[in-house]
Amino acid sequence: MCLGIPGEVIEILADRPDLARVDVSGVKRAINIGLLAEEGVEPGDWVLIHVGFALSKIDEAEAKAAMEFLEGIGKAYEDEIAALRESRII
Amino acid sequence: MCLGIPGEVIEILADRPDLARVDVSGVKRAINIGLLAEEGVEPGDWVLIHVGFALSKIDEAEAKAAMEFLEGIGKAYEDEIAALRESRII
Amino acid sequence: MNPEEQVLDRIERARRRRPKVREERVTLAHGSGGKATRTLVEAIFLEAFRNPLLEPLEDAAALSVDGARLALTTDSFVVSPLFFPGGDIGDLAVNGTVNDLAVSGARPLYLTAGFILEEGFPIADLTRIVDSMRAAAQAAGVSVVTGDTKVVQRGKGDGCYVNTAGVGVIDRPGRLGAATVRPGDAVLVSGPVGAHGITIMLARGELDIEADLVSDTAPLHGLVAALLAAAPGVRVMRDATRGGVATVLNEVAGAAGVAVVVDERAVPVEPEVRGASELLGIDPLYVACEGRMVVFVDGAEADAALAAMRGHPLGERAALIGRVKDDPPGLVLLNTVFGGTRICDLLVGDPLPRIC
Amino acid sequence: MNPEEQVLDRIERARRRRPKVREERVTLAHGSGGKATRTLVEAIFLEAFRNPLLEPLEDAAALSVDGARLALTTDSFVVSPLFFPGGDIGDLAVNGTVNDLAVSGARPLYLTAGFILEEGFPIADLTRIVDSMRAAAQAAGVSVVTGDTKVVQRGKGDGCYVNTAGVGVIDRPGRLGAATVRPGDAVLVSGPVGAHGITIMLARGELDIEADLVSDTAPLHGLVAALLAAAPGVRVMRDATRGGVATVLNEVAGAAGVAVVVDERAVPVEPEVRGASELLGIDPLYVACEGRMVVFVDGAEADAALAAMRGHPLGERAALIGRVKDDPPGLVLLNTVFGGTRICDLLVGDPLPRIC
Amino acid sequence: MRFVDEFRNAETARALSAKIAALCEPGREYKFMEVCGGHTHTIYKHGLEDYLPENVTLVHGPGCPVCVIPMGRIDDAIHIARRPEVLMTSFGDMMRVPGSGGNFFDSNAEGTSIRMVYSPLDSLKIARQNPDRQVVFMAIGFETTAPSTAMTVLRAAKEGLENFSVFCNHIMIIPAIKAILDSPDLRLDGFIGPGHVSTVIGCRPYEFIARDYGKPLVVAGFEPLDILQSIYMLLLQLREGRAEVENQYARVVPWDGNPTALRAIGEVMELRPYFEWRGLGFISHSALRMRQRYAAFDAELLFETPGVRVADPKACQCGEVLKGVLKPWECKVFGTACTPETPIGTCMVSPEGACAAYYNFGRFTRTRVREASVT
Amino acid sequence: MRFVDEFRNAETARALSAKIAALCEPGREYKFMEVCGGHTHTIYKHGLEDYLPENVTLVHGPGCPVCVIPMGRIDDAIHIARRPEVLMTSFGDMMRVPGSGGNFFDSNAEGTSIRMVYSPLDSLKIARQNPDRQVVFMAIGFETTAPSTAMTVLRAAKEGLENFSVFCNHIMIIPAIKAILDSPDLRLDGFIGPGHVSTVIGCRPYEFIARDYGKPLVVAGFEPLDILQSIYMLLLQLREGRAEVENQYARVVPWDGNPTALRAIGEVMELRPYFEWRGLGFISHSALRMRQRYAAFDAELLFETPGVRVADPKACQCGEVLKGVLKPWECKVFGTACTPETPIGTCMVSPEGACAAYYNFGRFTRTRVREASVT
Ligand code: SF4
Ligand code: SF4
Ligand SMILES: [Mg+2]
Ligand SMILES: [Mg+2]
Ligand SMILES: [Mg+2]
Ligand SMILES: [Mg+2]
Ligand SMILES: [Mg+2]
Ligand SMILES: [Mg+2]
Ligand SMILES: [Mg+2]
Ligand SMILES: [Mg+2]
Ligand SMILES: [Mg+2]
Ligand SMILES: [Mg+2]
Repeated sequence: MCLGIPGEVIEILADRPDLARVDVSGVKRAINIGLLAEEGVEPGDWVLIHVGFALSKIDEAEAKAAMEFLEGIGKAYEDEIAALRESRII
Repeated sequence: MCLGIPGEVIEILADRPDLARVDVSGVKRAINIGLLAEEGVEPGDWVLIHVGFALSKIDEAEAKAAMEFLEGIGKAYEDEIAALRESRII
Repeated sequence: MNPEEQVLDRIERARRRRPKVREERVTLAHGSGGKATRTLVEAIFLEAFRNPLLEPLEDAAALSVDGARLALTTDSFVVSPLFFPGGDIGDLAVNGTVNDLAVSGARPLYLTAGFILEEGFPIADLTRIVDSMRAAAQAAGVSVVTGDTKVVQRGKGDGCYVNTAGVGVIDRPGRLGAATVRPGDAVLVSGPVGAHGITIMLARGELDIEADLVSDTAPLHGLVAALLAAAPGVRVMRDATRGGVATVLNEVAGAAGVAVVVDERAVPVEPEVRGASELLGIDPLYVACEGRMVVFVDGAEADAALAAMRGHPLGERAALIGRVKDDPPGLVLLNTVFGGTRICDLLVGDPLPRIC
Repeated sequence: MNPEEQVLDRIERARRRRPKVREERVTLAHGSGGKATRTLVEAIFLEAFRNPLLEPLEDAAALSVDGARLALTTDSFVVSPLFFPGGDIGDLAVNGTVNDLAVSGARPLYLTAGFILEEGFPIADLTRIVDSMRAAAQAAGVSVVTGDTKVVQRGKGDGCYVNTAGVGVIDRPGRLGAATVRPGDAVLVSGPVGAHGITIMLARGELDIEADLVSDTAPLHGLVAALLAAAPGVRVMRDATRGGVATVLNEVAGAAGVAVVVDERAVPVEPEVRGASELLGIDPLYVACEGRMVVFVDGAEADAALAAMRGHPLGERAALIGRVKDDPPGLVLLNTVFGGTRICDLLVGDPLPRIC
Repeated sequence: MRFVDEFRNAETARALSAKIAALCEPGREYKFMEVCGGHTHTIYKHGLEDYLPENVTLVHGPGCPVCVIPMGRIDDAIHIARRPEVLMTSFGDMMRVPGSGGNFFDSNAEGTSIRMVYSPLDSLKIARQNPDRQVVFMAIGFETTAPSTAMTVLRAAKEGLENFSVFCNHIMIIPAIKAILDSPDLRLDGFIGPGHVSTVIGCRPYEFIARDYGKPLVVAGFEPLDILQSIYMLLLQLREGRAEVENQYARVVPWDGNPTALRAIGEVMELRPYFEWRGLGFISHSALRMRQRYAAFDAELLFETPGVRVADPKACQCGEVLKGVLKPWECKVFGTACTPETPIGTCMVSPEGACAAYYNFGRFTRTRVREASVT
Repeated sequence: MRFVDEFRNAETARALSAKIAALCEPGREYKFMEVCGGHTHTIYKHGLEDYLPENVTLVHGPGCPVCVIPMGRIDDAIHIARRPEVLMTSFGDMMRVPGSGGNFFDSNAEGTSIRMVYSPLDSLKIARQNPDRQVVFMAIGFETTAPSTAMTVLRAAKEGLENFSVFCNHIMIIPAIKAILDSPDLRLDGFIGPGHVSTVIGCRPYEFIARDYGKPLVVAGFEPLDILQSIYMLLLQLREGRAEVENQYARVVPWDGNPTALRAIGEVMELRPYFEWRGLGFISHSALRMRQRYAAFDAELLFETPGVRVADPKACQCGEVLKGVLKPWECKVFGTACTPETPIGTCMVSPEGACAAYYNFGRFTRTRVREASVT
């Protein structure tokens, strides 16, 4: 029910400034951006889509930070595993 | 369009005196007899049915007379043919 | 040729022209089994799919697969009402396909069953339909071996439509087919005509007509077997469904290029069928049966064929109803009860839609 | 057994109980290809018609007639809209039946065609449909040899429903069938999944979603021939129509009493199919294809099978997606992209009705 | 079937045929018009012409109400039926009658609901069953049918039904016969009078034909022997130099008609000043409309109609056929462009239309017929 | 797919799993509730529990709006839909939710028109396309969805649409969490906070949980790594003795939520004094209704509804499952009488319901899972 999907804004509809064409993996739909009126939405922005409305803008910096944290953990783990392997081989 | 079919009145519907059940060769239908209100219709009467209404009562005496005329012609013809045959045979 | 003959000649030429659907939209007449159906089938389906097996437009196609001689047929059933005196869409769907195989000279073996159900259709009704399909299949000695079910939204169907396709094996050597009919052949019908169509029409209840009538739906494979055993000179058999006996006669006359002359007095009709027909201004010759067939047989074997049919419970009231002549080719003529003669043509539109 | 195991055991027993339709009326779910469809088929159709040929509930029944080994199948097509990117109801109806024959190991030969037309249906649309049936039949090397047309009143149909039944010949010795699947077998899919179902859903226009997607409708007989020539160890093939790949996998797991374990990462899905699926909250594994098949093959021949499929234009993106194991029997398990494992069960109701 | 089968006896027909032949003067041409389409239908359906000598010709008159309905009225009906709330009913014969943009079947294919009924009372039933729809009965027919429509309206009024109305197209036989008699290119020797119309109007209204035009008229029944006998009676009058109205169909037709039926018509309907007949043009006082007091049941008042007069197709020679000037097959489009599947004129539509009857039943020549016997 | 695929990486999951295991104190049982049904769905769909140590248990909370809708409201909706002029629309999830006499599909099978829509705006489109029908949108959902409904009503008002209304069933997450926290039989170590609700309400409303109940809460995204990371963050708080509200999903959830969305809700809707939650009973100030000023769009005012409270089936233990007291499989009817085909409780209906998710995705034991790998 609370299904939300990230999509990239392609254009703001000229005749309907409350609607944006949004791309989800090559699929396009007009999405209502009225709930983001204050922040403003531009082509290239990523938004979270829920039942035909853009609920929030995706903060790319935050996403990057989250990924870095996760990748960091992954990297540390790989190093550990590698170290483990090496120790075994020896 | 002016299709009319003779049918035999089986009963007058108790709750709807303007309707009679009429039999046409074993097939039964309720027929409106309002157009024969003056003459009156009884079980055993034959009526001419047109688009769900009885248009007239069939006069059995007249029918018999017509048949007799036609059969008379037929009989005379047969006699003639028979006579012709006889004369040929001879 | 006198002027009238010239006109008639012109007409016959016009009738032989390639059929063309003039309507922009499908109307009920296109499904009635008469001229409009024929035009649609020839102008659209035959035109697109044309191949030697389809071309004869017989009840079933005769195939040769891997040395086996098979018959293949299909029919969809959209009868309304679904349940009627003497049967329901279920046994109709089985018998109809069994009959198309049987009259093609095949022994019916296997059926497919495709259901298109409308959202909201009572499961109890479906069970009843399927039960009577089972019973009919058992009676006809065939198995339903594969099937399909689709459900369409409310308002996009009418409860239940059933399609059956059937496969049979042709044991008998030689070919049956309208094209083999020739002058001198006898025309038989296996029993009283029109009971199915009239029963359906009355079962709708809109006409308020009561009659002790039941559909004639029945599987004809047994009757066909008895007939073929007694009369190897059978040319073609057809079950007289949509469009009735008159339509079958026209199809054969057209395909064989012969005249079919029928004695109206000889055509068996139940009194109630006649009564309802007179009341409604329709002709029983055009009313559908679902368990009656028309048989064309070598004139010399007419008596044997008739005797064989009468010896079978489904052919007790079989009758010799006509003869094949050479002129006028492609026409069906009727010697009327009254002693006159007239054409008995294809109907433009059947007055009874959705009878099967 | 611990308490959870006891519960799961109880559930498996409950699932093996004789199916029973609990609803009083047919709902759209009964036509979706998922659990409700299966219950309806088993509880009503199989129950009534039960015979050894029907019992396997394969795509086509395997028959032996007069020494010939035949496959017989049928499907009705009620897709809405009738015309969609990449195809229409016409080629769908031909390809669907060709595919059911092909995946049964038969060489498709002959089709029947039954039309249920709604009063008012444009003749031009009918012609277009019939033309694409002709083209599809030609492409698949099959002939339409018999047919039927019915017309129903406006409001009792949806333009045009088509039923096709098909006959093919089984040249190859040995039997294909879900029952022959055994642990160690490999599971392949012939290409990206779900394009047909998503295309249809978008073509309805109600979702206002645009995508460069076309239906995958295609005849699989050529691909099947190439596959069988290269991999005699093929156990069973199924075209992944209503209910998609997941439904086929479940059917096979159930029929063979094996576990099917699928690697989610290996299942090919077009980006647009994935995008639309995410947007709508559905899983491409359950979305219909009309030109894709799932193949179970002897594990030792997996590479040969994959190579053969990839060598055919319709199998270029074929993939090995899973393996057959012995436990838990009757279940399909998915190794997720994320590295977890879960059940991949039959759906109760398909979110996409009227896709074929 | 009683009162039916006895009048189809072939033996009697042969005898009567001999009598008829005997009555005909050699070399003289006899032309009788059967006014009623029902008779036309019987003649062709039973192959009755086989019993007539070559010099007796039957001319098919204007007495098929389906055949004379002008295109504009069909268009008007379809216009009414197109309203979403309207459910129209009519007799089966009407379904295929061409309007300028198609017939009722075509119209249904495009979305209207025009249903066939057996009786106008069935329309009433449909109205009761569909209180949310406006049920309009497309009424057609001569005086035979008008009383049924009138009785139905009276019943609707009594029940206070508010969703039933009649699109009235009832026409009258006498003005049509008069138009025929007054047409300059016509030569007829007598009339076979319409039996079922006469059950309502009786035989007296025909007396002017004998009196003013000197033509005999025999009111005839609808079985083939009825018609054959009527021809015999006409020939007898001619032989004896009489021109009278006679009633062959006395078993059904009372000399004075059915006064109850006439009163019902009079109560509900009134004369229109004029009405268009297909092929015959406008004929004054030839049709009926609903009376003001039944305005609530008058579809013509309740719904707007374009009321446009539509000219018949140029090729159409129905007028000549209806007047008996042309035999159906003499029309240039007969059987080629105009067939029952693709009628240009209305005479090709109704099974009672002269062209349809001839096309369906009689489309071959006498010589070939003689060969065509089962035995 | 960007922002999706990177959060499904199995390698990273394995690393995080090791970190999680390392954080857990041996012998201690950890119980975290994922409040939101979307999380429940993700957990089962991706097989996330395979990455958790045996002593970490996830409890599935009440955050599936479909699962908590009481039978009486379904009955009310069907009652409205039964009016011939009504065309009802709702999200697909609702179609199978049982009322006392069947679900929406059953109701459609009996004649109603209840259509699935992707967006409330689609209902508006349907209303424009069907001016002769009354289009009623059955609105459900937490604060995530309520703004969309509100915006749709505002648009309808702006357009002056007269045939559109909303049957409002929007509920609020905080009262539900509070009800859970106050339930006596509960022992939880922390909460996985609902990510998408929080895009609207922000993170502040959860602060009382940390402050008053001493439980940590991490607002989490919906990809499996999001959830795994949140569990890691919860365990870290526990290890460090903290109880705070943290935001794992900062890429989407602003700390203060979406004020425009909150204003839209406030403009169109107001608090109900109380509302029934399936399994949880009546919770005060837990739901929204339409404001008086939008009465013209309020289906509850426009149409009569029975409004009868229907007791849950006796066998149903959804309340215990929703509160996390019972695991789905511990319910006596789970998987036998209650299955997705024949749900007794609503948790078996929505793919986000705990019972349905467990039945569809997780219905086998860990030991068998370990065997079940493709390679
Ligand atoms: S053939 Fe056609 S156009 Fe000519 S008179 Fe007859 S109905 Fe009229
Ligand atoms: S198994 Fe069914 S009744 Fe039991 S808690 Fe789950 S949904 Fe409710
Ligand atoms: Mg045609
Ligand atoms: Mg047949
Ligand atoms: Mg057939
Ligand atoms: Mg048939
Ligand atoms: Mg199928
Ligand atoms: Mg079920
Ligand atoms: Mg298949
Ligand atoms: Mg099939
Ligand atoms: Mg198939
Ligand atoms: Mg057929």
